[in-house]
Amino acid sequence: MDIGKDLLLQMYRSMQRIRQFESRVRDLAMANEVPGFVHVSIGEEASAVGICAALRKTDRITSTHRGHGHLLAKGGGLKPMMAEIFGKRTGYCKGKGGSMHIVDFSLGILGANGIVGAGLPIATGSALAAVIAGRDDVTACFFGDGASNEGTFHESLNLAAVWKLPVVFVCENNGFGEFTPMATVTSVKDIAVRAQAYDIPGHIVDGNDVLEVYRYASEAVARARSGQGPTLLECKTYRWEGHVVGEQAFLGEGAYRETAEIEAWKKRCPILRFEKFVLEGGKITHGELEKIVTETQADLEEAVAFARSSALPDPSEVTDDVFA
Amino acid sequence: MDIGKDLLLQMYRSMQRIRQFESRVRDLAMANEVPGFVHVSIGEEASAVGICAALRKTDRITSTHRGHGHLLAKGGGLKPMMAEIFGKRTGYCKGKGGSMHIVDFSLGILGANGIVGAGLPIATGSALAAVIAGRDDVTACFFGDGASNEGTFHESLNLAAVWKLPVVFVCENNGFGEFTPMATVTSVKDIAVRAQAYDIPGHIVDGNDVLEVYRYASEAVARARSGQGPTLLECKTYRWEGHVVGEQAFLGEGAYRETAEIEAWKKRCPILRFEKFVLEGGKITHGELEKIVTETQADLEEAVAFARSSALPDPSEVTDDVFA
Amino acid sequence: MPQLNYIQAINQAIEEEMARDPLTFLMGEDVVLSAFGATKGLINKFGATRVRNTPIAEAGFVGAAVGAAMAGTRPICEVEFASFFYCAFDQVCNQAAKLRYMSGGQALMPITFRCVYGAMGGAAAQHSETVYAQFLSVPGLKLVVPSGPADMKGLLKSAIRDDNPVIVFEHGGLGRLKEEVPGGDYLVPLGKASIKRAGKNVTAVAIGAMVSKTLKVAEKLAKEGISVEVIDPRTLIPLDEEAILSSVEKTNRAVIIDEGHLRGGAAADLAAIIAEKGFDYLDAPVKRVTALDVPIPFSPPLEKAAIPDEARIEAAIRETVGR
Amino acid sequence: MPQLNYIQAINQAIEEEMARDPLTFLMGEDVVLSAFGATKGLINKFGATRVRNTPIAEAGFVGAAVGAAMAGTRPICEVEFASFFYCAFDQVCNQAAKLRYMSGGQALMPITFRCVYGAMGGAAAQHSETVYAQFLSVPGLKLVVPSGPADMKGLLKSAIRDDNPVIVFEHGGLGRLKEEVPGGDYLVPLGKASIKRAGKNVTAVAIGAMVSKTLKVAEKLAKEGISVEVIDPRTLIPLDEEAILSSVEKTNRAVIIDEGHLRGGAAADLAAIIAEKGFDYLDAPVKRVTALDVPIPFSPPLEKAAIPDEARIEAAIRETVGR
Ligand SMILES: Cc1ncc(C[n+]2csc(CCOP(=O)(O)OP(=O)(O)O)c2C)c(N)n1
Ligand SMILES: Cc1ncc(C[n+]2csc(CCOP(=O)(O)OP(=O)(O)O)c2C)c(N)n1
Ligand SMILES: [Mg+2]
Ligand SMILES: [Mg+2]
Repeated sequence: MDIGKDLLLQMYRSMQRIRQFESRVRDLAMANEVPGFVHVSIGEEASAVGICAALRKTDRITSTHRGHGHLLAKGGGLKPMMAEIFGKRTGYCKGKGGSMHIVDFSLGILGANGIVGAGLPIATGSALAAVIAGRDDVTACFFGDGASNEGTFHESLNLAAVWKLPVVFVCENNGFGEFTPMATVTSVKDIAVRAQAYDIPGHIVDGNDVLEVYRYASEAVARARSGQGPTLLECKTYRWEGHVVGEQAFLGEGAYRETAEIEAWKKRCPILRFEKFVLEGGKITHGELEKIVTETQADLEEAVAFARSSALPDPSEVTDDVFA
Repeated sequence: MDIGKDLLLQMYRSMQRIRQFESRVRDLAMANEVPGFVHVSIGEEASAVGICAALRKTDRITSTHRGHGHLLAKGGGLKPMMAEIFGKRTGYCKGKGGSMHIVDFSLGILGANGIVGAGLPIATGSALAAVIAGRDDVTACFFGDGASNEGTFHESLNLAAVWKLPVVFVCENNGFGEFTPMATVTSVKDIAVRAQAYDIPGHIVDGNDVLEVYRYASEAVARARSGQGPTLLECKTYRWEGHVVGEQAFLGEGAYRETAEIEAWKKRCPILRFEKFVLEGGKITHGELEKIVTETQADLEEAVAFARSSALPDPSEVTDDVFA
Repeated sequence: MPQLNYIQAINQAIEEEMARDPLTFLMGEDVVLSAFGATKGLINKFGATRVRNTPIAEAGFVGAAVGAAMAGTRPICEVEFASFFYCAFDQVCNQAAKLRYMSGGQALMPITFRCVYGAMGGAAAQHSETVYAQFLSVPGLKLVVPSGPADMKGLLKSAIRDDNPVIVFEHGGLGRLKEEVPGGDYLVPLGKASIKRAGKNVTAVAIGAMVSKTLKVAEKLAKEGISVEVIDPRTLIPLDEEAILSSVEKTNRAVIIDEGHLRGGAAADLAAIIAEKGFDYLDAPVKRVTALDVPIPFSPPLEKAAIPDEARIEAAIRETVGR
Repeated sequence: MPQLNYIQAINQAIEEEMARDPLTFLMGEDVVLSAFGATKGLINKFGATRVRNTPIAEAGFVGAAVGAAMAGTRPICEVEFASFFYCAFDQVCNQAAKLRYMSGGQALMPITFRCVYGAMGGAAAQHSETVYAQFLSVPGLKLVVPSGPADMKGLLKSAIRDDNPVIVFEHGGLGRLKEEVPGGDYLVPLGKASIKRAGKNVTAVAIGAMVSKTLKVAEKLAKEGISVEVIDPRTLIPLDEEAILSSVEKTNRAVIIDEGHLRGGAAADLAAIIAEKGFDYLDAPVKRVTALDVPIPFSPPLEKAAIPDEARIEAAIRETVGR
């Protein structure tokens, strides 16, 4: 499958937006400039971007507590996202949701979710809605290796399989659920194997290779759109940062994984790999990449400034939007 | 594996007790002599008996809403069971539980359960207790094909697998959940396949052949007892009666399955097959079988008389046993 | 007007609303054949795409209803027995109820949940709970407890048209209760109580299946000149506080009759409201007639002892009027 | 006496009870490293058999705790955040709570559930609920809401020794609260309220994290001669009605302060009891200071507006005393 230059540039910009956004949010959280629990996805950019690159605007996604990357990859705006994380009225959710609950219906982003495994039935229902409404929109469902042990994983994949719903289940296997190594709580080495329990395709994907993710995603999305039902994709990846920003304060350094392991994965950085690929292939020039990096930095600065200068919600807004 | 005569006779008696007990309970329910929802397991005797024959007294079982057979096979008494189904004070649960909630702790019967899939985590925990207490007791967990679509199935098998717990998961696949054919709501043809999602052994078993069930059960129980972890057994069987006694009244006859299908399965009656096997093999005489049949009939008459003549609970007992 | 029973009223309401809006669909366990009959025959009118038997997987299909609602359709999701909601509590309490608010008002959540609740004779503890009390403290949900066929039709139709998650509780013992039910577009608004019987000595607020029991008691006491005003809130959220309080202002006495439990139940919630906002009206404490605080037992004499009967309702009203 | 904080008190109570009974064990998500620190280090003392990290599968491991308890062990089962109980509601409400009763008293259910609850600053709606109100109407459960380190130790130890399912609610905002905690076998019985401050003008019944806030307000009002009696029920089930009612008999006024919601909350439950059994004592309506009936919002000013603060507590007490 040949991937055009525009798409390559778009993927790169998308990964840069995520990397820079997450790094900045981490720093802001460490500096206590943003409240609440913050989970960042640095190192996992390729799966979010590779999957969403295979989707169109009317397609939908569900995300997780570690959702900034997914949302940005589906087109989420830096400003309303940053403002929401700051708890400002100009945020996507008017400050009511925060980092774990960002939603943008206009982009088909049904939302990050604070409950592990909660996105799977919601994505399944979103796919069901497409069938009911007679549309060919596809829903992509992001979740983690830890979530794959929740009952909702089982119930959702079975339901989507028997009803042949247009959904792509994307397990981002970063090897840990909080501070617990996946192997100690998961009975299989590869989550993709579990597809067999639903008689649907399951694939192990290099989650740090955005192009491989994109190829598998395109196939799964086409399958779903043409009414052949769900696919389970397992993107093997790794989170460079802690489970939650600031965990070192109460766990100490290296409490549950070796620095060497982290360093090894950093060598497999999805962004560096992509740069190497496109530069060696002569597809894209160094200057073009540079331009994207600096443009993104500027955009991010704007977003932070926007968030900082935005007003906090007025206490009187606390009772708005409980009911339609 | 050679099965001794005593065990064969015991298996036959056990199947007879179930068949006769269930038939009688059905008639009593049709005659409105017993209250509540009654689910009988006529036609499914071989799985209950084959599994429990491989267990010892200190081993434990969890059962379902269709649990009479399992409880009888584990040694449940005809009298206290019948009395409970009648709602009498002399019943196993003093009339508080009824058909769907019979328990006998002294026999390791942790209970029938009115919630589909609820037994799986309980059985898993029962197996965990053996590990904590340093005992080698095994727990067998009965559940249906419908229950295999519940999240508790997934969470329990994963947990039992990662902790290598001494539990045997027994799916009695009778082809239906209530009035819904299994194939229309289940993404796999064979539930046993789902064992692959937990990297544990999974076997398809002829659930109407008590000896085959016994052989698979013995292997799975030995495996569990020796610390090698759980096994999933799928016993293919069929329920001759409706999901709930009296369903014809509101569904009409043949609402969701063909009489021909029922007749075909009756030809595969587990009791007739067993009789044919032991008689042809000359292992047991016709007289010996006859004796068991008539003795069981007498025991059952006694049980019904006992239940009928027992007192109903006094209303004042309603507040007993909420807390220890 | 045609006589319909409680189940037929449900069936008619769903049929009318599904005919009205092609984005409305029905899902749940065995909704095609329908054990209780509420959805019988709908498959023939609306086909397999809009009438779906689900696997036995409450979290999965209730969560799917949430996703389907957010994605622009209007699910009617049946959870056979109210206590099976326990298997999908996250989907109802953390997702359906909260996502609109958490998204700053972006999400619409037009889901109607239906379930059978209450003691219906030997169904035992896991099939006899009322459960609505456990949804009362979950902001974002609407709770509907119809006491008869006409209210059922009008309230269920309003629930299906509502853009919020609404849970409709159908009492398992009322199935055959018959009354005249208006045909066609008969809507009962959510949040309006119904005065089932006017009276002046005491206000009896009765919920769901307790309404008919309380009316019988009121009938009996009337003969002795004790005039009982029987109010059916019909919806617990939103609650028609005004109707209840103005009745208490008139009678100066209140009794709550609910099949739920005493501690933490709907009766406690209503009693607290009356005792606070109606404090100056009250000449007697607000009595509660509820189920005993035990799991609902199986054996008939025990079940009867556990849930409110006419004798207990009568005694409570007499005691309250007597003070 | 040594000073311990709330978290250290939990750790000490569990360590002492696990040392005391070899059939006691600990399970939950990340209990080995322990994000909040409550179970830190226990793995080193008791080993991997008795200190178990579970998969993220609440229904599975909570249900396993139920089975383990029925089979003769004594699980201490941690559910990180109270709202994650929604993923295991059947196991708690239909199984743990009911199996003893349904089995006619055969089953013992010695489980201690632990969870963090309440608003702790920007955790948002799915991580800030109080949840205990939803267990109040489930007969068979005991509910413990300790307001400080000493009570935490004594109540948690009693909970672990109790043969019934007990849910202990640990407020996420109290972690660093320090006080003197008796060493060794310090037990606080379940069902005994604690008068945190004696007073005569009004009874303030405060739950969990609301106790310290209410004490501050009482302190302030004392300077103006308004004498507030602050009662901490400590356990909602069993409830020390007598302590609460005799205080109200003395003060003739009551205010309930709870972080849960107004509709269907614990405050409604307590208010209904006081209003009924204390009717003749009351000179003013029982006021409730609770969270607003909205999902708990993320943004600090909104969260602050949603949950009770000292200003609202003070206003409610003044209003009640002023009547
Ligand atoms: C139902 C539920 N249980 C537990 C938690 C606490 N929790 C938040 S994130 C997390 C780990 C999730 O692991 P995984 O699914 O692999 O996602 P990752 O954090 O690795 O991206 C846990 C246990 C939760 N939010 N919801
Ligand atoms: C959680 C839950 N959902 C639904 C039900 C209603 N129900 C009772 S039995 C049953 C069918 C169960 O099917 P299966 O597991 O195959 O067992 P079988 O009845 O065939 O023996 C259903 C849906 C229930 N009791 N519990
Ligand atoms: Mg992970
Ligand atoms: Mg079946």
